[in-house]
Amino acid sequence: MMRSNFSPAEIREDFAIFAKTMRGGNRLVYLDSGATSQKPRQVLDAERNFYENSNAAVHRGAHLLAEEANAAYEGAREILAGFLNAEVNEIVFTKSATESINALAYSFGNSAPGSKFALAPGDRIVVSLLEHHANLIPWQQLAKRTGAELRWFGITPEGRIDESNIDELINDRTKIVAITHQSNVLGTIVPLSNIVAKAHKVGAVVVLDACQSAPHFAIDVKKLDIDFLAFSGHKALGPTGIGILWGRENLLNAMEPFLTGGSMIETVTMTDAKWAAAPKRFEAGVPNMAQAVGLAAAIKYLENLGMDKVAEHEAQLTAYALDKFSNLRGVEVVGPKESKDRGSVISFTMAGIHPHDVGQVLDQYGVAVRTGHHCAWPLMKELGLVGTTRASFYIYNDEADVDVLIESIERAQKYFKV
Amino acid sequence: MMRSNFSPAEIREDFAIFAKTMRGGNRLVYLDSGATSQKPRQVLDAERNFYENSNAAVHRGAHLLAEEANAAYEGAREILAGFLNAEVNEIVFTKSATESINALAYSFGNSAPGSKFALAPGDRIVVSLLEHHANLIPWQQLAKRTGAELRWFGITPEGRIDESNIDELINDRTKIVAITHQSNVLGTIVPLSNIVAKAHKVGAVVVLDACQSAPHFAIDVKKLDIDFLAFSGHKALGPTGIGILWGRENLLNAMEPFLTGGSMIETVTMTDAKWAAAPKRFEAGVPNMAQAVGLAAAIKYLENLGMDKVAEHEAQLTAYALDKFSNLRGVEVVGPKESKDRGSVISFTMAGIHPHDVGQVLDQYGVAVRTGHHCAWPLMKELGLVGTTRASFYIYNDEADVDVLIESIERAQKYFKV
Amino acid sequence: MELDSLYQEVILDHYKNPLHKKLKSSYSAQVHHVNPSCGDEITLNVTLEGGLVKDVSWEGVGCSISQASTSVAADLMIGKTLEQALSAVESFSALMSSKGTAAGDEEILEDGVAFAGVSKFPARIKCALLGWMAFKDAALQSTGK
Amino acid sequence: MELDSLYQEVILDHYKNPLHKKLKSSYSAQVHHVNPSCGDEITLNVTLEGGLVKDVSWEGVGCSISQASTSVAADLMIGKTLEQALSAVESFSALMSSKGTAAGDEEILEDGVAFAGVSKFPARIKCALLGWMAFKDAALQSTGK
Ligand SMILES: Cc1ncc(COP(=O)(O)O)c(C=O)c1O
Ligand SMILES: Cc1ncc(COP(=O)(O)O)c(C=O)c1O
Repeated sequence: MMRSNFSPAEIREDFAIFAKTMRGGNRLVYLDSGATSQKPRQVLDAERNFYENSNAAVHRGAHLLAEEANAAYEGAREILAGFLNAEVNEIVFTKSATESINALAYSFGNSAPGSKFALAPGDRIVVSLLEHHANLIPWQQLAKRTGAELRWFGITPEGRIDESNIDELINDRTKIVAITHQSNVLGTIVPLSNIVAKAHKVGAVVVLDACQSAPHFAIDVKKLDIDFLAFSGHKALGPTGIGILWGRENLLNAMEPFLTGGSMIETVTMTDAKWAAAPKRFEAGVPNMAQAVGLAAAIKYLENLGMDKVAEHEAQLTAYALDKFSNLRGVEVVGPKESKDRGSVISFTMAGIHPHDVGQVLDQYGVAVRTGHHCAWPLMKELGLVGTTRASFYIYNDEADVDVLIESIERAQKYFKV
Repeated sequence: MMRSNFSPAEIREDFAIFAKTMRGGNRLVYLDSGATSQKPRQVLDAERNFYENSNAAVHRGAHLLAEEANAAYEGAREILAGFLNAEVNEIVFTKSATESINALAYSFGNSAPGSKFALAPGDRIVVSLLEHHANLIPWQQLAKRTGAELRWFGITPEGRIDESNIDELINDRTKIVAITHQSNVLGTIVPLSNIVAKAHKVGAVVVLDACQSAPHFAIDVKKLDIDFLAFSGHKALGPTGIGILWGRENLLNAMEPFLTGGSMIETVTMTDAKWAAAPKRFEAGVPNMAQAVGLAAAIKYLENLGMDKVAEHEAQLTAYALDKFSNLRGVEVVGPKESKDRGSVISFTMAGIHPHDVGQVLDQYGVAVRTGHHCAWPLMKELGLVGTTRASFYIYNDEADVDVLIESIERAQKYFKV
Repeated sequence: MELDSLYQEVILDHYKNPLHKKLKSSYSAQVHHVNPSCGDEITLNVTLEGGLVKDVSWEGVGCSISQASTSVAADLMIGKTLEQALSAVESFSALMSSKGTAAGDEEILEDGVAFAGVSKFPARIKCALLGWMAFKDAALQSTGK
Repeated sequence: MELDSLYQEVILDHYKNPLHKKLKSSYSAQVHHVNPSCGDEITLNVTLEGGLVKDVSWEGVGCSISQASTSVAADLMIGKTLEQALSAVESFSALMSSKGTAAGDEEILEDGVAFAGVSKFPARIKCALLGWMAFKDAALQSTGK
C-alpha cells in the first residue's frame, strides 16, 4: 500500500524518539540523518518479533526455530536484492559499510598473485577527494600493502568531481575505482556513467560507496553497471550493526574470502579449507540475524513510501533550505548551491563562529546537526576549512524543521555577537 | 539484587519465546544455547530504549542525543570490562567472536616485518584439534599468508587436550597460541595455566576463544594471565551482531588496526593515516551501538543471577543428564563422561541413527538440539565421526528438560527401530 | 504426526537397504559432493554409453534422507536415456521446492515421490538433493568428455 | 539557559582576544596536538628555565572553548614553577571530570574556573583540555631533555 501523499508529520508518529523533550524544553529537530537515521517502530517490532518467535542460529540446525530463523534471514536477503535490483546470492550482510569496503580491500589483498583481483607495484587504485575515510583508508592501506599506487579525482570549485583528467587517471594499470555516490559533506551526487565506462574499458572494477545514496533515492545496480556497492543499514531507518555488500555474483565467487570461520566453508582440514559460494563465503560465523530482519523491515517501510517520493520530498526540502540559506548574511553553504544533482545534505560555515560552537547553540534549541570534518579530512584540507556544520534531511523532516534551523542559526549569530 | 535461589522456571518468564508452541503442539525445550542463546526481555527493552531515546552516532556529534548515545555506549564498555575484570580501554566491540579472532589474525598480518607481532617463515602458530572453525581457519590462513607453520595440540581418547608434547609444540619460534576455553562439541574445559606459562616463557601471546566459557562461568582475564580473548554476545543472552575482543592495553596500542575508516584515526591525508589509541583503533565506523547496550543488559542479567550460581546450576544439570545418558543403550556420549572440568555441552551418537535424523525426531517433541559437525570438522575426522547430536544447557533449562530429551531419544530409537 | 510425512516407509527401507551402494571400478565420471552444513559426503560413479545411463554406483555417509534419496536416484537412472535422466533430476528438484504443495509424478520419479514430504522441511531439502545433484554433475562431466 | 553555563563571558573574551597566540621562535619544546573527532589542532611552545615556566606561546584552530582554554592556560602557566604548573593541569582535569559538581579553585586556576560549566557537556571536555594537555606534554618533554 502506497501512502497517497507524503506527510512527514504522519511519518514522525512511527518514530517514538520525536516525543522526547530536548534541551531548553524544545522538540527534537533531527537534522543528523547523514550520520545515522532514526528508526520507526516497524523496524524495532520486526527485530523483537524475530527474537521472541524465531531466534536460533541460521544454517546450523534442523529444528523448527532454526528453520524459521533461516526463512527470516534469507527472506531479508530477498528484500534487499529487490531494493537494489540485484540477484539474491549477490547480497552479503556485513556489520556496516565500513566492513563492506574493508572486506573488498582485504579480499583483493588476499588474492593469489596473477589473479584478476591481485594488485602489484605499478597497479593503480583510483578514489576521489570527496571520499569518507571509510572509502579512502582501506584503499590507501591496500595500496601500501601491495605497492600499488593510489590516485584520486580532484574537485571543482563548486565541489563536484573534476573529470577533466579522467583519461590520465584511469589507465591500463588501474584495477579498482572506488568512489562515493553522494558526498556526505557537500551533498554532491557523483555522475557515474563516464567513470564506469572508462573503468570497464581498462578492465577495472567499480566500487560504489552508496552510504548517502541508497537510503535516499532508488538504486538499480544493473542500470548503474557497477561491480560492487556498499551501504549501512543504520542510515536507512535500519538497526545499527548491519551493512550491505553487493557484488556481481561471478566476481564474488572468484574472490578470496575476508573473514573466515564457521558457515563459509565447503570443507576444512587442519591445514586447508575450501570456500562456499557467495553469499555464504563472505558471512563467517553466526550472522547479525535480527539486524538483517530489521533492515528488511526498514527497506519495506521505504518502499511503502516509494523511493521516488522520498527523493522528491528531500529535493523539495533541500531547495527550500538552500533558498533560506542564500538570504542569511555571514553564512556560506559549502558545496553545490543549487539543488541540481545534489542530495539533502547541506554543509555551511559561519563567519566568526566555529562549527562546534554553532552546533552547541543549535542543540540548545533542539536542533541536532553534525559539526567537524565529517570523516572527510582530506576534503576539508582541500577546501581550507577546519570543519563545517552539516544539516541533513530525511523523510521525517519538513519545512518547519528548516525554519527552526534558520532561526537558530540567527540566534547563534546573536549569541556570539557576529 | 541477587535472586536468592536459582529458578529456571522463574527465569523462563523473562523469555517470551518459551510461550511458543512447537511442532506436535509441544512446549519448547531449547537445548541449543551452544549455538545461540535466547534473549530476556531486559535485553530487548534496553535495545529498544536506546533507539527510542538516545539514538545518534557516537563520537560524532555535540548534540544531546549524541551525548546520550555516547554515554550508553561507553557505559556498556564499562560493564563488559567489569565482567572480565579488564580495563575499560581494553574492551573492543566487534560484531562477533569470528570477527574478533579475524581482527587479531589480520592485525598480526598487517604488522611491519620485525615488529613483535609480525610472522615470518619458520615462526609458529599453535592451536588445538578442539578448535571451532572460527579459531582455526583465521590462523591457518594467516600461516599461509606469512609462511608461518601451524601446529596443534592433539586430544586424549577422553577428548581432553593432550599436553604431553607441549615442550616440542611451543618452542622459541612460537608467536601465537590460540586455544579454546571450552570445546563447543565435547564440553571439555581446557586447563590454561601450563599452556599460558609455557607460551609466555617463549614470548608468545595467548589468544583465548571464550565463546563457550564466558557465558557460563566467571572469567578473570588478569588471573588467567592471557593476552587476548574473544566471545560473542548472542551466546550470552545478548543480541546478535555484537562480539567482544579483549586485549592487554599495551598490546592493543602496539598493534596495527584491522578495519580502517571513520573514528579510528588520529589524522588522515590522502596517502597516510595515523591511528587512534585502543579501543577506538579497532572500532572503525559507526559502531553497533544498540547491540553493545543490549549486551550490557545481558551481562547485568547474568551478574544479577551471579556467574557462580549460573555455573553451579549448569554443573548440576549436566551431572543429572550424564547420569541419565549412562543408562541409555545404543547411545554414546562423545567427550568427558563425568562432570569434572567440563561444561554443559553434551554430544552423543546413536547406533543406527544419523544425527540429522535424531535431531528431526527430537524436533517433533519440541526439543531443539544441534546436529552435524558443529563447525569443528577436523575434530570430527579425528574422532572418526560424521557428526554428533549436541544438547547444550543454559540458565533457563531444568531437569524436566533433560527428561524430555531422554524420552525423545528413546522415541527416536523406537521410530527408527534400532 | 508431521514426522511421518517426512519418513515414508519407502525411505526407511532404502535407508536400511540402499541400492547400488558400492563403487564400481569402471566409470565415465566420478564426483565427490559434500553437504557442508551437516558433513554428509558422497562419491558417485556414472557410466554413460551411447546416450544411455549404463550404470550408477555410489558410496557415502549421511542421514536417512540423503542415503535413501541417493539409492532411489541411482536405481531410477540406470537404463534411462541421458535426456530422461536429466529431466527426472529437474522434476525432483521442482518437487523439493514445492513447499509441500506437489505430490510428484510417479511415472517419472518412481520411488522418488516418497520424498514429497521433505519439501515441508527446508533444512532437509539439501539432504534429499545430494545424490541427484551428484548424478547430474557426473552425467554432465561424462558428456563433456 | 544551559548555554550560559558553558559560554561564560570570560571564555568569550579570551576567544575574541586570545593571549600568547603567536609562536615564539625559541622554545625548549614544541608539540602539536589534534582533536581527531572535530579536527581542532594546536601547536604549542614552552620555554623552561631553572624549574620555571619562562614562556608559553601557541597557534591553532578550534572552537571557542579550545581557543579560550588554551589562552587561559598559557597565561596561567607563565611564571609558575614547573611543579605549580603541572598541579594546575591536574586541578583543571579534575574540574573537567566533575560533571558539574565542582566550581574549581580560583587560587590555582584563575580564569580557568570559568570552564566549570564545560564539565556538564561531555562532548566539549576534550575541547577544554586540548591546550592544557599540550602544555603538559611540552613541559614534560622539556624536562626530559
Ligand atoms: C567455541 C566457539 N568459537 C567460536 C564460535 C564462533 O562464534 P560466532 O559464530 O558467534 O562468531 C563459536 C560459535 O559458533 C564457538 O562455539
Ligand atoms: C559516504 C559515507 N561512506 C561511508 C560511511 C561509513 O558508514 P559506517 O560508519 O556506517 O560504516 C559513511 C557514514 O559514516 C558515509 O557517509
